[in-house]
Amino acid sequence: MLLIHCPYCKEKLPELEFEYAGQAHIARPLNPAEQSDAEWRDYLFIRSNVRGDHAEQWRHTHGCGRYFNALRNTVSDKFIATYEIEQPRPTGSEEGEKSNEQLES
Amino acid sequence: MSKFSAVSLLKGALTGYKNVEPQWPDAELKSEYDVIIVGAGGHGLGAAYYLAKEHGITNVAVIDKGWLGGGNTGRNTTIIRSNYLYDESARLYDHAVDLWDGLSQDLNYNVMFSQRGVMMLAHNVHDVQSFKRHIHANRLNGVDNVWLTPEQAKEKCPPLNISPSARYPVMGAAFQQRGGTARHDAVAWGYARAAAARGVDIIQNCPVLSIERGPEGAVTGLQTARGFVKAKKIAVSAAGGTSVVMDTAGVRLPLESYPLQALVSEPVKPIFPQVVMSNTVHAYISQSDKGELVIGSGTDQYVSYSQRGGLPLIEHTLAAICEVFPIFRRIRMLRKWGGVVDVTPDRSPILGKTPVQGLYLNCGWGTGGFKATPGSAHVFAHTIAQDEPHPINAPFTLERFETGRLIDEAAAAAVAH
Amino acid sequence: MSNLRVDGKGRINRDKRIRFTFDGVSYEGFEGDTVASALLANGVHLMGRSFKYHRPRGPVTAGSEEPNALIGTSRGGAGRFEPNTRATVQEIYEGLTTVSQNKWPSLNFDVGAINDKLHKLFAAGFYYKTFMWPKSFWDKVYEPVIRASAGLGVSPSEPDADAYASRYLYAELLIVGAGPAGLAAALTAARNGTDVVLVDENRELGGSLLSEAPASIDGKPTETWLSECIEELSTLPNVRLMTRSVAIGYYHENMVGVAEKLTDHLAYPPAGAPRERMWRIRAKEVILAQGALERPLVFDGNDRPGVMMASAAQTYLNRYGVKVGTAAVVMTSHDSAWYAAFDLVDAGVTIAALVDVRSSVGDHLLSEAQARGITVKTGHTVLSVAGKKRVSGVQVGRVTGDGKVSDITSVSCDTVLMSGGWTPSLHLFSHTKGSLHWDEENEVFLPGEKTERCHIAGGGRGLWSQQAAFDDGVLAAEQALTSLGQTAKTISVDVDGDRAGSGIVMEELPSNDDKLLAGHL
Amino acid sequence: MAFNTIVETLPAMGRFSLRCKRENTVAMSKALGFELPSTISELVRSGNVTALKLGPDEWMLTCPMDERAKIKEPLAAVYADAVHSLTEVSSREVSIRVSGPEAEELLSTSCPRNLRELTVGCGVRTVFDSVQVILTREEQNQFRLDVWRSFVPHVMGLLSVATKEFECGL
Repeated sequence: MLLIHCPYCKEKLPELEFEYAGQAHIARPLNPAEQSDAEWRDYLFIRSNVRGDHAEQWRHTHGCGRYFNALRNTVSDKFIATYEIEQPRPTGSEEGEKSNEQLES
Repeated sequence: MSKFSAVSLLKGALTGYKNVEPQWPDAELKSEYDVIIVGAGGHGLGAAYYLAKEHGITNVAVIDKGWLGGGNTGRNTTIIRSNYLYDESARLYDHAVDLWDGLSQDLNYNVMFSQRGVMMLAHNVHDVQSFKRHIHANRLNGVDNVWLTPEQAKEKCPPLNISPSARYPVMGAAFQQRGGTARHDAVAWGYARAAAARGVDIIQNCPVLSIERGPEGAVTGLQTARGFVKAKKIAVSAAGGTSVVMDTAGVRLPLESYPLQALVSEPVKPIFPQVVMSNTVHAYISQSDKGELVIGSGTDQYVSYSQRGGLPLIEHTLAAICEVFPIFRRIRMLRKWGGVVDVTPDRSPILGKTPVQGLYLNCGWGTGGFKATPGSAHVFAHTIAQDEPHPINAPFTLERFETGRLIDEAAAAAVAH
Repeated sequence: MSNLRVDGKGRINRDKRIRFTFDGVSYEGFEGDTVASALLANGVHLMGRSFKYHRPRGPVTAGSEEPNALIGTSRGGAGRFEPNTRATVQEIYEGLTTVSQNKWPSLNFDVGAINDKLHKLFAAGFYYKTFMWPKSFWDKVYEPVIRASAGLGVSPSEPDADAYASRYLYAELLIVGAGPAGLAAALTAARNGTDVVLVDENRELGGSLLSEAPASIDGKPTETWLSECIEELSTLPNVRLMTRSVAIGYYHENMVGVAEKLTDHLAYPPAGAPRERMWRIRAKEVILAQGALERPLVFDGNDRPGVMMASAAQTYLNRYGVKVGTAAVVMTSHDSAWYAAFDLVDAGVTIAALVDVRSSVGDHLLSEAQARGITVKTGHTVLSVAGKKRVSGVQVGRVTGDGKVSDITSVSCDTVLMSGGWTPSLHLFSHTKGSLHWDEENEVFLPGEKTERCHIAGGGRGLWSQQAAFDDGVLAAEQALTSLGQTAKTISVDVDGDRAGSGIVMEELPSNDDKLLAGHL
Repeated sequence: MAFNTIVETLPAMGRFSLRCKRENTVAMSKALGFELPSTISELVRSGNVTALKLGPDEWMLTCPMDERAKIKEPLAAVYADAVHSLTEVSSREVSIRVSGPEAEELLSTSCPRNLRELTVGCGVRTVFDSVQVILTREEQNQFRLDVWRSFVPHVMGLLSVATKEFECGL
């Protein structure tokens, strides 16, 4: 059972309070009517399914109720960072350090 | 390669097994093949076998990063059935059941296909209506499937608790007699032996680093841990690892890889005659020919390649099994393990050509690929050999996620499948 | 029935006699006995039949690693039968009923044993190679027969009558295994005020100290040191001790599943008591101090009742006060079995021969053996075992330069004690997907890269002596405390009369019969 | 040691779910006459009214049944200027109190959280077995579970089984 840090509750809590909600940072097209079939396919179905660091959404369903984002390694299952829904995906070493702090706390 | 039979076994016994030969030779990787299949599971080995047997293509290699059958082929709960809802699926899975019957004789290797019947329990009104719809659809497609009352289900499977006051009351069941199980290792070994006998090279412990493409876009070969290998055609049949391999060819897929767990109990004398599945309580169970209760759980909620699942899911599955079969509560679990399953948005496989010339794809079987092994391998070999899909796998294209012609089997998929 | 109890030995309660049954026969044991120790005290070694060939089987170990002595148990009343229980783990209590498994019509006369005679037909994977023709026979004839012979014990047929409980628990430090390494780690952390949980699968804490006690610890008799240690731990408010508790799985983020047995040793469980409790323990740091398992040796007949691990015989003697036989042959490639032999001789067991495949061993071992009048055969090996349902003797020969055996003689005995050295117990560590690396020198797999916040201490790291295990436990606790941001005040535990040893690894003992393995695969 | 922890259901109380944007919390606080808590899990009491912050924009307000107007009326009065959602859920939930020396461990039979980290006077939404509950630590050895009415038999059943387990002393 994973332990997940909720960026809103600022606590590391058991997975049982959370629901996984798929790959993160997939923006809904602004003009749906102008989308080609291929673009719709990419939006709806194509996923990175990466073997490594994966940006994904979780919802703290049985807690604060909020959706948030997480960067997690899909080989080790370890969280590198969790962050609020509006924030961009962490990149670079500075973010890496910050996320490690979060893991330690 | 000598033929297996009772006579050869007796001869071996009398001569102290002095002349035991390996079941298949350990092949050296050549510099060029007509076809390379990535992934030495049942589907990949089977495709190699049918390429050689039915299409005369024998300059074939099957390459795996690990050992033969070490992925989902050796990790699944070996359930075979074909009672899927839609016409396309019914044809595909029933083609497999037809081939399962007779596979031992075809391969000269006993895969222990056991048509003991698969029962799917209905616990609520929705289940009843859904299963009855499946039964009617199956019959129209010539797939056997019958409705059982709780009493009839209990008669077939005595450990079942059909008390109306049970936590998960049994309101009936759909039953496919032609469904059952097979011995998963034997399937991989049998195909490997039969394919190798026809000249196929089986290369283990050789990770594929990338699929290489020429200036025209067509595949040229594979970069592997043992160097570059030329190939006119490359067929990827790598289950949970498919996205990663296909990404090197620039093909992104509608797949997500999830952990799936299963477990077995200590062996007990025969007590459980069928395969029983329950979508609602999230569990399925059968008894192996060795006596172990083989129990399938669901997928964990998050994508992962860790082959390591969580405890809550296992607890949930076992709690459900103990509710439905209360006599099993004192039986200890012997071991549990995890696999990586590649799941498509419509819970149906992708089986056919890709936008890249010479690159073929067999993936997206989710938690239910084992049952389809011979059928899938058979039509995949056809697709590779003819560069055209077999009519049976024609609907299972990658393009369907663009055209919208999905084959949504989420309801027929028991736990996920 | 012979009485094989040794006066003054063992940790059983001799004031409390307990009666239980095995295959309908009533036996007597003492409080603290397992089914296996009590049956062995009554001279019973035959406790089951093997899975495929129905060969007679007796216990080879004295613990949870037991592969052979599996029995069915029940306490009467519907819904309380359990198959495949290890006789070496199940404690006896008044009213316990046990039965042997996989035999028909009886354990002594089993029709299925015909398979053993035909073992050459039933080679590995034989069923994949036949039963294919005629095709219709598979469904109708072959498979029903194969299925009917499956399984070991019989399944319960009544709904379980008992209730079960579960609990979540958080701790700073979880220690799995309460042998020397685990206890040293627990003492170190506990005295520093760390919140500690110590779990052990046995009814008593102490691990190998209970069966291979050194002369003294910190100047006190081992028994005194151990009881003072447990007393100290159990009075500290920051320590939780859990016995009869098996760590069953190591999950993400240092969550360990622990199954605690609550009533399976009680004649009269309190009303409403759950039978077992499932703990989901989440610890910031985990120390795995699970010791090592003794390796069997491969020779013809090594599964005959009466053949067991040397350390098991030592455990039966020192924990349960039971001689596993009256005349034993010891077959070893490791020093540790010599000490087991010395303990047995001191308790009155005859060592008919101490056979060591190594051509030379330490002088101190030879002189201790000589002092006890043991016939030592270094550079020798056991070739085969005589006897059907119990060992009656062995064939011993000298290992020649070309790996063959000469000068073969027969030695009579009723017990064979074997030791092929030790394998670190790293099962839980492997659940974490931590890597293992091969240690060339000791020829064992040792823990490599870790994926969780865990530390391995003692036998798990290939440290065989008790002093080394104590020291390593302290070290592991210090590392864990540092990782927790606490400053550890170190402790030391001093062992006197430690029995450190070494050995070599034998894949298969030398033999003149190269077909030996092929037939039995 | 005898088991000495009591599990009891509490009389009905007034309950409201309040949702509003951050910029409107000042107006809400002003209307209610006390400062709404700003940190998730923080519980504020003013007279007979309590406010527990459950999420970034969510509070649970409670009061005696006959004082519900004290919450409803002032908030309704500021609605035009400070848009919010106030939903009365008084009859949706039942409160269960667990009090006594073993209260924390009794709850650990079904609650996966580390209850030691829940400080006195704080409350959180969490799960108890498979039921979503609001768990408040009223005193060191006193907890309150707010449970949706239809799940109460299940939660009380679990607690009574757990009580039996503790009473048997194993």
